[in-house]
Amino acid sequence: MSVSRQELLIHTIAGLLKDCRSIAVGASSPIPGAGALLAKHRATRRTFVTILGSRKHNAMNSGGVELFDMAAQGRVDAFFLGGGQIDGEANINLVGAGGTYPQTNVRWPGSFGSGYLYYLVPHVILFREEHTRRVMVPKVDFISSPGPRADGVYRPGGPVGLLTNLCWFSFDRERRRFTLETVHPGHSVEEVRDNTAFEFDIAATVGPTAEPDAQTLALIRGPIARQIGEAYPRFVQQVFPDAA
Amino acid sequence: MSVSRQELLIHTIAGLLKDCRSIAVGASSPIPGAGALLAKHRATRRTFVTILGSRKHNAMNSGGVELFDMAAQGRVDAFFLGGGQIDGEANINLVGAGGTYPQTNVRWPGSFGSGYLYYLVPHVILFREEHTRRVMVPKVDFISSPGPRADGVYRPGGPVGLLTNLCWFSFDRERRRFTLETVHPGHSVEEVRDNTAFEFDIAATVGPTAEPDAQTLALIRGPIARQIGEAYPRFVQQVFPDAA
Amino acid sequence: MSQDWLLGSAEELAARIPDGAKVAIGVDNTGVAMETTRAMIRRGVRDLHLVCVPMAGLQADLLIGAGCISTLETSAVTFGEYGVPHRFHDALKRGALKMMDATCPAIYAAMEAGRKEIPFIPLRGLLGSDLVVHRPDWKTIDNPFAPEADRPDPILLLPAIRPDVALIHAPYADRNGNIFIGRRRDFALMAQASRQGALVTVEEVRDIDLMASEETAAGALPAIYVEATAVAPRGAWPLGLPDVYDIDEAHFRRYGELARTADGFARYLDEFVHRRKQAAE
Amino acid sequence: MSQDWLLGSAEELAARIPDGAKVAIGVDNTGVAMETTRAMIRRGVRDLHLVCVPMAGLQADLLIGAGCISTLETSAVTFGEYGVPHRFHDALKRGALKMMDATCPAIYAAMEAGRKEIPFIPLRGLLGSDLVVHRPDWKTIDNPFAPEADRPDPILLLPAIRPDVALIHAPYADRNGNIFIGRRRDFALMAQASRQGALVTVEEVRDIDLMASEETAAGALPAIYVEATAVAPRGAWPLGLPDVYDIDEAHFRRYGELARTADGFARYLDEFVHRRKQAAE
Repeated sequence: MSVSRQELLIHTIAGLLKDCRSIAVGASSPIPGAGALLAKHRATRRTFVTILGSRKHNAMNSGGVELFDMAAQGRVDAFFLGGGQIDGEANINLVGAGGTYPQTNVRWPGSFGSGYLYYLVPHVILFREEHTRRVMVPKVDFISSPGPRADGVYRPGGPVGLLTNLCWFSFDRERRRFTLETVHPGHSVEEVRDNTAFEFDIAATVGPTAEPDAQTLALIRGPIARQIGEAYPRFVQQVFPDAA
Repeated sequence: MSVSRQELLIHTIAGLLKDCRSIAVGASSPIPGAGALLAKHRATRRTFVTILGSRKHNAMNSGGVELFDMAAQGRVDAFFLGGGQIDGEANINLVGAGGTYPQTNVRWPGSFGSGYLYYLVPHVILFREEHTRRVMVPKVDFISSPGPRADGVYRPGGPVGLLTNLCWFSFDRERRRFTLETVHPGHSVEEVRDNTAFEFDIAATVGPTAEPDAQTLALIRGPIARQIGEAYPRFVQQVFPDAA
Repeated sequence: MSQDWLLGSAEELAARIPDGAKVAIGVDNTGVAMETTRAMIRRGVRDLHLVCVPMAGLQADLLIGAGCISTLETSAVTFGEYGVPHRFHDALKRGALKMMDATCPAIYAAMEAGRKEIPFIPLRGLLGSDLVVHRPDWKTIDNPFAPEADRPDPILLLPAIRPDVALIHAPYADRNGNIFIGRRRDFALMAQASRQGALVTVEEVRDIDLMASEETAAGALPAIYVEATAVAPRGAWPLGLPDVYDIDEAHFRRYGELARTADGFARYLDEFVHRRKQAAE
Repeated sequence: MSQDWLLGSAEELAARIPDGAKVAIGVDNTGVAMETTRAMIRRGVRDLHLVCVPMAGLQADLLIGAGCISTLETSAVTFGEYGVPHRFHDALKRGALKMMDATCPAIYAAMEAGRKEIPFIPLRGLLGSDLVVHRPDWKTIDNPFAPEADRPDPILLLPAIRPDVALIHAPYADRNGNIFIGRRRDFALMAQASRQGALVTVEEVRDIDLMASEETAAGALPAIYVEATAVAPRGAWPLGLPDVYDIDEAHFRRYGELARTADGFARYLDEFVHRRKQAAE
């Protein structure tokens, strides 16, 4: 049974979320959302999943500020952030590239909640599907949110690693460096190296990213696809047409 | 037609509230509540009355903090405060008297919202029925909230005057002094002086406090009494048995 | 759906409150967890820091009289028309209580700061009040955003309050553990600001989902803020629960009479608090 | 009951927004006042400071393209899957916009400070972000409540945001001018923090009283925060209104195509914004 890229990512994310009791997923994030729902499905204790844009998967009722207050209270264990650029110290840029701010050559939407949640949520998973030297840069042009650093700033949270279309890097907050842990089936360490413009370490044994078993695949393609379809109908139509 | 003490006070309060668009009334305040409802009844434009303890007369829905935030926003034009002690500089004490704080000889409930609303609400009406030297003291034993003073503190609000069972004093925020303006029918300037232990000025002409006309009395005894009965059934039973 | 949040009784809720905890309670007659309060007294909890949001009445007087409280943070203690809180007055006079007198909006603002996990929050008012003199935990600074640089603008900073738990009694929980609170948003603030969350008693559990529609979601306390819930019919008694039952006025007055003296209060405890424990033994 | 709060049209609401005003708007598809937005463009309002709570999309792009905005305070401008906000990008490149990039919780916290009329509020996070470099209105201090006196605890202070008005579109108003917002509490925050209050369009006015029961009161924006209201059926179009109608996807995409160029945008305005004005003249 062949496993799609999306299915592999959903499965990988669910594994990363295994011990999280409360998971929040930002806008435009169908794969993290599906991963969170899969983690919840497997959890033995009550797990809260809040998917922005979903009404059903929403633990909140006090307006947009509530997610941020919940994170500050310690009630969000995991969140996802991306970046138009990500560098080797896990700084992320969601604002723009080139030129001189604010007149950047490229302008992305903006920093959203990154300048806050990145400091406070214990398990931030950096998730960016595109894995190219354009995205994985030596130094971001604009720091929407800085990676962990020893600057005395209150920072109970931070990144656990970076998941892309090619691989999974863990992140060491003390050493401020990514380590390549697994490479997705069909890709190679060389390919990761060629497409990453920042320096990173390589684990002693870099295995292939584990694929979901048949039972998990059936779960993803059935109930999980249907659940995420409430907030992301278009995604499900394209990726899981049988569940749409 | 004889006018009761409560009717006179309700009528006087309604007059003081004439130009207020938003009036809030704290706990245990049936007479101010009735005065506010009378002012609203007579207003030509939309008037908001919030009576703590009433569900019907309540412009709010966000919890107890909302009254205070509304006041800070400039959305409360008038409020009522009392005091176990009130002195000639309009300092008020709702905490206790005698002894050494916190082991005072007498303990009252506490400062409630006075330490905030007194600074922010433009028309604070000090309302205390008991007019004795025990209450109207030269200097309060504990300042729950200070009267206006030139200390550079942000203070857009403050007291407009003091209404008691005997009289109505206005308060001059610059001079920090009360002025006796009217004495209730059946009482005298001498009586006020004998029962007030703080110094105050006396207006050039101290008239009798105006009594409500027949139409107003009918309003107070009918619809206003019935309305305030929702929050204060016992008060209405005692004072307006016909409306209970 | 796992209902691991649903405990068997108020006793089990009370067991989750360690000695020395900081406990938030609401205003009498808005939905006060009196059965949990009695369970706490039966269990003999000690040394609590009680945060009254923003003031207290019977619930606080009972806990103070039973010796559960060492610190009282409140804007007022009042029985309204039902008498005088003698156990509070007695403890105060004996010096048995660390008293933290406040004003209502200061307690709310500090709780809001706790909800945001910001270390402090500025608040207007208060300067020149003797409240400030007796609250060394509050600090006055010059507003760094004052509009005129040469004209100081003093303002008070309050440290955040993060209670350990919040105690609530509500009409019902839904099947997922969301609690109906209506517009009594103080309960949401208390639960959100608390580290463990709320310990809630309810009249009943209903097989509905409050979060399923915009209309009902707005009046819910979401389950994520609730540590645990137990069913306790008439759990606010002798206080009232809005829309469900009224205050038991005769009982409240009787309490006020008995609680005038330490002996009378002990008899009250025997009859109305410990009796249930004896019955259970 | 006087209904002096009920105006005849969105044009009358727009007339209450002076040039130079600070205007708060919400997130696309939550209940955005698009008809009021079009009326503002028809009226030719200028020099607005737009505060996006906490981000913006079509509504902001339209106002920017029409030259109504001089300052943009937001955490993001995005059309999501419906394309790219070209008018925003164009104005930014031309230097026609004072840009105040933020992060969502900073906008919320500053609005909460505005609601309390406190001059500033501290917030965690942010330090070390380039956002701070470009926001001279934010100040870093050492937390005066740091647990360890010898270990500085830097924290950011944000000045309060008090908009002049907040723009909202909602399913209905009740007979007293209370607005149904359900759990979209952002609208309450926006209205409360605003000096004048909210300017609201609704699909309809219903002859009910939202504040009459605990169930419905929780989902209301109380009338005291509403400066004025007008009925505007499908007033959020082409955006959606939760539970009432969906987004007009085809129209949104068409906007995205036309707004690529200044000419195309002008044609869009002619056809979909000014047409109504011409029809009325």
